Amino acid sequence: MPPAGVASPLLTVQIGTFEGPLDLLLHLVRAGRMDIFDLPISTLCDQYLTYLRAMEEMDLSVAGEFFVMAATLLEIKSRMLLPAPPKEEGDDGSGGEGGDGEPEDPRAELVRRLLEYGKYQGIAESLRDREGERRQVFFRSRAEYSGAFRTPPRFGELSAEELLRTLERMLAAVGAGERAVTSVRRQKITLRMKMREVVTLAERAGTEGLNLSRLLPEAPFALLEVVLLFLSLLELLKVGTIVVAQEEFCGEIRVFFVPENERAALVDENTEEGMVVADAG
Amino acid sequence: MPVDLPRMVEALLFAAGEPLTVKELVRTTETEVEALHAAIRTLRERYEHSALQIVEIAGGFQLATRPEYAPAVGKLLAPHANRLSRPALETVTIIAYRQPCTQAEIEAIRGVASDAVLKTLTERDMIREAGRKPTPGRPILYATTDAFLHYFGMAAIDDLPALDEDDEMMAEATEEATTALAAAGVRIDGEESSR
Amino acid sequence: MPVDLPRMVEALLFAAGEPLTVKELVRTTETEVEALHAAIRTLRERYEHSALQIVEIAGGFQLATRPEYAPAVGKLLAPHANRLSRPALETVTIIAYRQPCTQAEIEAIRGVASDAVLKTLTERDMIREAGRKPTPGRPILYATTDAFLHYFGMAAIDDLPALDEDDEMMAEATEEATTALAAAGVRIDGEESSR
Repeated sequence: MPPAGVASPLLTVQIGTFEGPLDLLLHLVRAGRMDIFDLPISTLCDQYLTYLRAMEEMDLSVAGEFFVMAATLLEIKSRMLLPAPPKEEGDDGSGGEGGDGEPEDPRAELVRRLLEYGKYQGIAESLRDREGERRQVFFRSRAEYSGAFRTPPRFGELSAEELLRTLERMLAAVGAGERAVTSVRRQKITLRMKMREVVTLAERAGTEGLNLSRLLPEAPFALLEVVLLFLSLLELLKVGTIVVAQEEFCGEIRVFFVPENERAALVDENTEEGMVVADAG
Repeated sequence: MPVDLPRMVEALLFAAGEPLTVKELVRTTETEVEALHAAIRTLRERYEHSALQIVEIAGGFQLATRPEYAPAVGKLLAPHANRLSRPALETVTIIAYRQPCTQAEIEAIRGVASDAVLKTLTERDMIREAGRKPTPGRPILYATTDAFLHYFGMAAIDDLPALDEDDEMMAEATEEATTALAAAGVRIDGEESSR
Repeated sequence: MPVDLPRMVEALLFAAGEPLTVKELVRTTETEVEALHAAIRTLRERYEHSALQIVEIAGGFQLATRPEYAPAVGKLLAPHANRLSRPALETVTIIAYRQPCTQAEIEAIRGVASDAVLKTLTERDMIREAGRKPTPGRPILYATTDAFLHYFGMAAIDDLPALDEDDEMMAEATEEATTALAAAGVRIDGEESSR
């Protein structure tokens, strides 16, 4: 690494990347190689105000905290210029805690805050490293559980009120009210659900395609479900989300998912030569 | 330890958590199909002494536990799997409030096929068959069980909290749905005959 | 191949998909704590030549891929959630060291308003509410979660690097804060032993 990182810190740092006044001050202290235990408050204050002005000029919305800190810095600066207050009790008026005994350095509180904040910043950086290391490692989500191991239901696992809430929720979803509207809406939702299922399965099957028989519900099925399946296939074909192919008479019908960026093209090809198999290479 | 192809496949199968096709594996590892198959063979040998195995499933490969460990895994996961799913909860709610009722009536309210859920609920002893409805097709009637009462912490079915509004709402909703479907040319009451 | 304890643990760690505590493992395998630790050691040896590893994280053990395979796995899986922003990282650091602590305490250290960042951290499950401080206004106290430990790959909260206490001012400030909190009935330092 190049050793000369000190060069002109004021110019190299992007304005507006500071999280708050303490962050900015710490930057100025470090970049200016200032002694934090004997802060050159006048220099620090000037640099801080320069930054603040630059931020304003660039139309960055400067948070109120920055101005509060500017006032604090100016106050400290002025107090540093005053001669040490006479040794009188109760008249100290500095607002600091050095009430009894020797007067407190006006910079003390600021230094304490900078040190404390700086510590957490340092640790945050080391956590940033851990974050990076951790991201190199992958875990696995919970395995599918088949339910092959039945355990007896536990007493009172759910309350009876849960049943009532469920009922109310369902009734709200069905929407007891204008009958025509209700039923139409419900059917639409169901069809949409079926469509989503078809798309998900077809997409997962990828370029291999999905056998239609896999989409059919199992043996004692509800007629409604089959009807909805075919309605959704028709709809999805129409909008080009899927294409279907049957390679031989009475053979398996296969469903292919069409990625969004290939949809328009496919519809054209479709009209020209019948069946097209998407190849998302 | 070098990053070799079998281990790369191992990491992928582990992290994916679902079957990976040869195509996906070839693409991700940037290798040839034959090399990939060889890698899977090597990996299978390495896993011979493991509780895990590489299974070929649904057109892909997947890492899975060996059947011998199913009891242990079941003991760990069953408590989570044990809770009623939302569809199951909804279905048993309908049955509880309307019992005895048919599958068609349940489906008319839920708006989705309920075969699987009725099967689960029967297996879990939450519902039972309670005769047949004397309508065409003589569909099965379902009712809740004592285990159902137990699960929901009730002493008797009378402990079911009452719906504030008139109970007719529910009946009305069912009727509406049935009518609408009938209008759409879908007959739902007769289907039970196939069972 | 016999069903031995290390393999049983292997199957469990694989299937769980989240860190399993020693307690959970002991209960599920019906064994003793020492035997379980021995099994984990054996398993670690067996996994020495694997792309996978057993990590101690968020209070438990979990199977994970080794970092060398990150490029391959990253190519297959959707990338991890976004990294924490700098404000979020700093805020969660402060909470980690001073927990439980209030928004006002955090803001006093950071010198900026922290509403938004606390919301983000809560949404990302990094922090949780841990009661209320018994002071006027009863402000919410925040603490870190297991997900926080997991996110940073830590086994327990005392994996955090030690706060450098050598300069007096800092130590003093911490002490002051501790005393103040202790006076308010909040314990912050004595908790390390529990994990």
